[in-house]
Amino acid sequence: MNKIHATATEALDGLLFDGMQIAAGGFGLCGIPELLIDALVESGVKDLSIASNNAGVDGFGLGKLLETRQVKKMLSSYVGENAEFMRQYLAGELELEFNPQGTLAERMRSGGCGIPGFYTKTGVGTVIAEGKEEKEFDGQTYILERGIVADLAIVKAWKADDTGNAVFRKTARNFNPVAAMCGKVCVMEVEEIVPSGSLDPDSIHLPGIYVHRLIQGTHEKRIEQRTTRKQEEA
Amino acid sequence: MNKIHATATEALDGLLFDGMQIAAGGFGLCGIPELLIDALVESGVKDLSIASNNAGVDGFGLGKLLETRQVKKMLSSYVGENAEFMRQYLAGELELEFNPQGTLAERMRSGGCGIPGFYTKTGVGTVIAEGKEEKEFDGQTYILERGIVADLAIVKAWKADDTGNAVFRKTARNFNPVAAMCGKVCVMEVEEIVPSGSLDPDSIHLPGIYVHRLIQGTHEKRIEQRTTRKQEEA
Amino acid sequence: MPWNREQMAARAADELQDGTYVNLGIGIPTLVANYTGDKDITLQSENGMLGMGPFPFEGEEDPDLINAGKQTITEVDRTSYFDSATSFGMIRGGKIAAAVLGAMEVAENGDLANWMIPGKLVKGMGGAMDLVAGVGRVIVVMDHQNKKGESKLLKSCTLPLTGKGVVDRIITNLGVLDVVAGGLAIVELAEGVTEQELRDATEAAIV
Amino acid sequence: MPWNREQMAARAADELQDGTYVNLGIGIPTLVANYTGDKDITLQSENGMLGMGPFPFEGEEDPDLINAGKQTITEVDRTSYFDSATSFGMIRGGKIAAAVLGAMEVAENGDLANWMIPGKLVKGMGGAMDLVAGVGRVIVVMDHQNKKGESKLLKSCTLPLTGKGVVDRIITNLGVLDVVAGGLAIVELAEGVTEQELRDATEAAIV
Repeated sequence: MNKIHATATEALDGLLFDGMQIAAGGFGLCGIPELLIDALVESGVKDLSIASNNAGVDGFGLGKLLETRQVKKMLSSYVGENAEFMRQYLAGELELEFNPQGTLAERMRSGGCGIPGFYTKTGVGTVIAEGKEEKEFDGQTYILERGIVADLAIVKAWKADDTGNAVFRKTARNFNPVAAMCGKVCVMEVEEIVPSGSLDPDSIHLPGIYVHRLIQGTHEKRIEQRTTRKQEEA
Repeated sequence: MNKIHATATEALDGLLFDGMQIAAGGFGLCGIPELLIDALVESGVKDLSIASNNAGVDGFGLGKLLETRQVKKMLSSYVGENAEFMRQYLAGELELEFNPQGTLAERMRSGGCGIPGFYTKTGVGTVIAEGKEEKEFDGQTYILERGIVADLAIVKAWKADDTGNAVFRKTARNFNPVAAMCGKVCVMEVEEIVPSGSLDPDSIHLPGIYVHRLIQGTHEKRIEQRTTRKQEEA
Repeated sequence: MPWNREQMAARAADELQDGTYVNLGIGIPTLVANYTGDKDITLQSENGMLGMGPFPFEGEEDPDLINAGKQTITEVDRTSYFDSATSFGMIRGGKIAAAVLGAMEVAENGDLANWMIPGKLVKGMGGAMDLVAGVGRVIVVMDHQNKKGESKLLKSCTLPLTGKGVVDRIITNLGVLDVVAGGLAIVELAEGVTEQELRDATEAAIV
Repeated sequence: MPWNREQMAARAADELQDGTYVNLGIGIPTLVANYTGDKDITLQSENGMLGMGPFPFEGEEDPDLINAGKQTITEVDRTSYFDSATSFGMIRGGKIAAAVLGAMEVAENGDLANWMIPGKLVKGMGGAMDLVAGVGRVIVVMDHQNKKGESKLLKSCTLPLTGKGVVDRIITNLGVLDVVAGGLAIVELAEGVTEQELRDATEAAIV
């Protein structure tokens, strides 16, 4: 079971096609698959439909794929902080499907767990409910949301063993496990690959069964909003 | 935020009423809330409806509540290994609703996550589908299963900090996290309560938000099927 | 004198119950954390964390540790991390006792609009729709009127909704109001604000 | 000579692909693990574990470490543990490449019955319905005929179903058959078994 590849480009070999749907992990710029995004830019694959909570910033993260016009549609909950995104969207060059953040996360998990649809009260009575089936349970109205199954998942973890068992660090976990689950194929980048047996079996966040290909690399990990307090405030 | 109680009986104080629904963690006799089951027996609460993957064995685990006739209905996937259960069931003294194991687990998680219903292909075309709504997604048939919200969840973890952040050990995790999630109130028993700050925040299996009351105690941890190999086989 | 931002935040903090888990939105709601006093409150950050601490000291920022506003933060001794599906599972499942958030408009039936102004830049609802649909109690903190002096407490919202009939209590610079059958009920007036002043500043029906 | 239990298990092991995750049922399927040779197979135990090892040495049994048959087991170097919802999420989501399981009846359309005999003791389906509905490939291992000499490969099942049209391949003591359009197709005969012998022992249509 050799899941380890030398580079992001090699790890994506044979998996890409124009018009494909990709699920990407990360929240803002935290825990995003930087190396795989760069490899997607390099590949030139186009007309991508990307399910990702955010769309990166200008020039970093998924923003890079927007600049090269490789993205046809975004499925996100929040796309501020990205002028190029807004320009393309307002010019009608980019489709955008807003999903409430929790609905997006649950749609990914559901797709990965063989659940094609689930009911939620999130968005009932709002534009989010338009065109969706409504159903009453115990006198309350819910809407039907669909599971997402993506052609490819690109995710980033902190460490993984050589069988793909992965651990995330702090809030960089976010959408990564559920994005991994919903991919027909999942490629993961990590900061460190360790031998199997080095991770505590009780503390693995994402079992290797969800990870098909694995690369190790160096990450910029850019901070979007650097907020601090002064030492004397302590 | 004082969640710690001295005894199982004290931890259940004010939470019990006849005819209530209880979700219980554990698989077979592994990871079952032994102390809380004993306290339920002692309390005399009756006409219980219990969602639990199994029904214990004669004289241990949920089997104790069956002997005292406190159970009106079981919602389980597998109830072998329990002669008293079978006797009561065949005599019509006990209701039984079979749920496929994965459906039961997902029903508990869903109920805890505000999802009143989800679609699954498990059980399509079998007796499990009888009376349930069917729906097609992408040409395949699925059935609608309901989320479970229980009046009380009784679960067992390995360790918890004083705010209820809990970790489980090996396969004793099983249904415990999802049972905890689906309880309106959740009482947890652990082998050891540790000060907050002692558990790795990245390795907590069940955040304390799901745990309302907490007790520490000694567990028998009976083994149901002791299987071994001889040293020379190694 | 109407309340200022800090006073509104302090008043909102009074709403939070000891021993609960709460979610604070961006803006004035963020300030609420400074006024919880002796109460044992655990803050959720919906990107996957319970037990949110203050901003880090300079030089100690961790790119792997941010809040839902993408700001660098710290952890506390009870912190736990989890994935986004679990995070919104606890929100949707009603495990979060209260959310405190800002608003553009609130209607007398509890409708809330705080994510979108048609024709303007649309950034998205983020986790706001999940929060208002799921948490135990939705507390809105906002100015009573907009910059043009128009009431933000309306008979019905004009902007696209974040949630329908979801608001429980509104704390403005003029006072505190509850959403009840038939309209809004005055709970409290800011010091020096008269009931008439509040009524005059309110389009919504006050019962 | 028809295959014995060990030979059926060995033949079933041939079905498993290198580098995959599989679930083995109770009985003959459990024996399959002894015949996977050099292939890198990771075993799932649906009570919440990937990477199932052999039984423990005497004295090293751990009550917190059991398989889906409630037997004490051990972990291996790649083991991970998870809760039951996650476990069946990977089953239902098709992440488990194959399940090998026993059966009471298989019909020519792939229907499977292996959990209940009406009028007899009903123990429950456990995880069997989830497995047959979810995994990539369902491989049944069973005797071709029951103790009365009646075919267990039927035109249609008489017992309550575990799953409808779910079986991909059947390995019996007489040979290997696939579920195809119109019935079952013979893939292989056990050494010394003739096609006629297998046909004579089979009620299901063979195409």
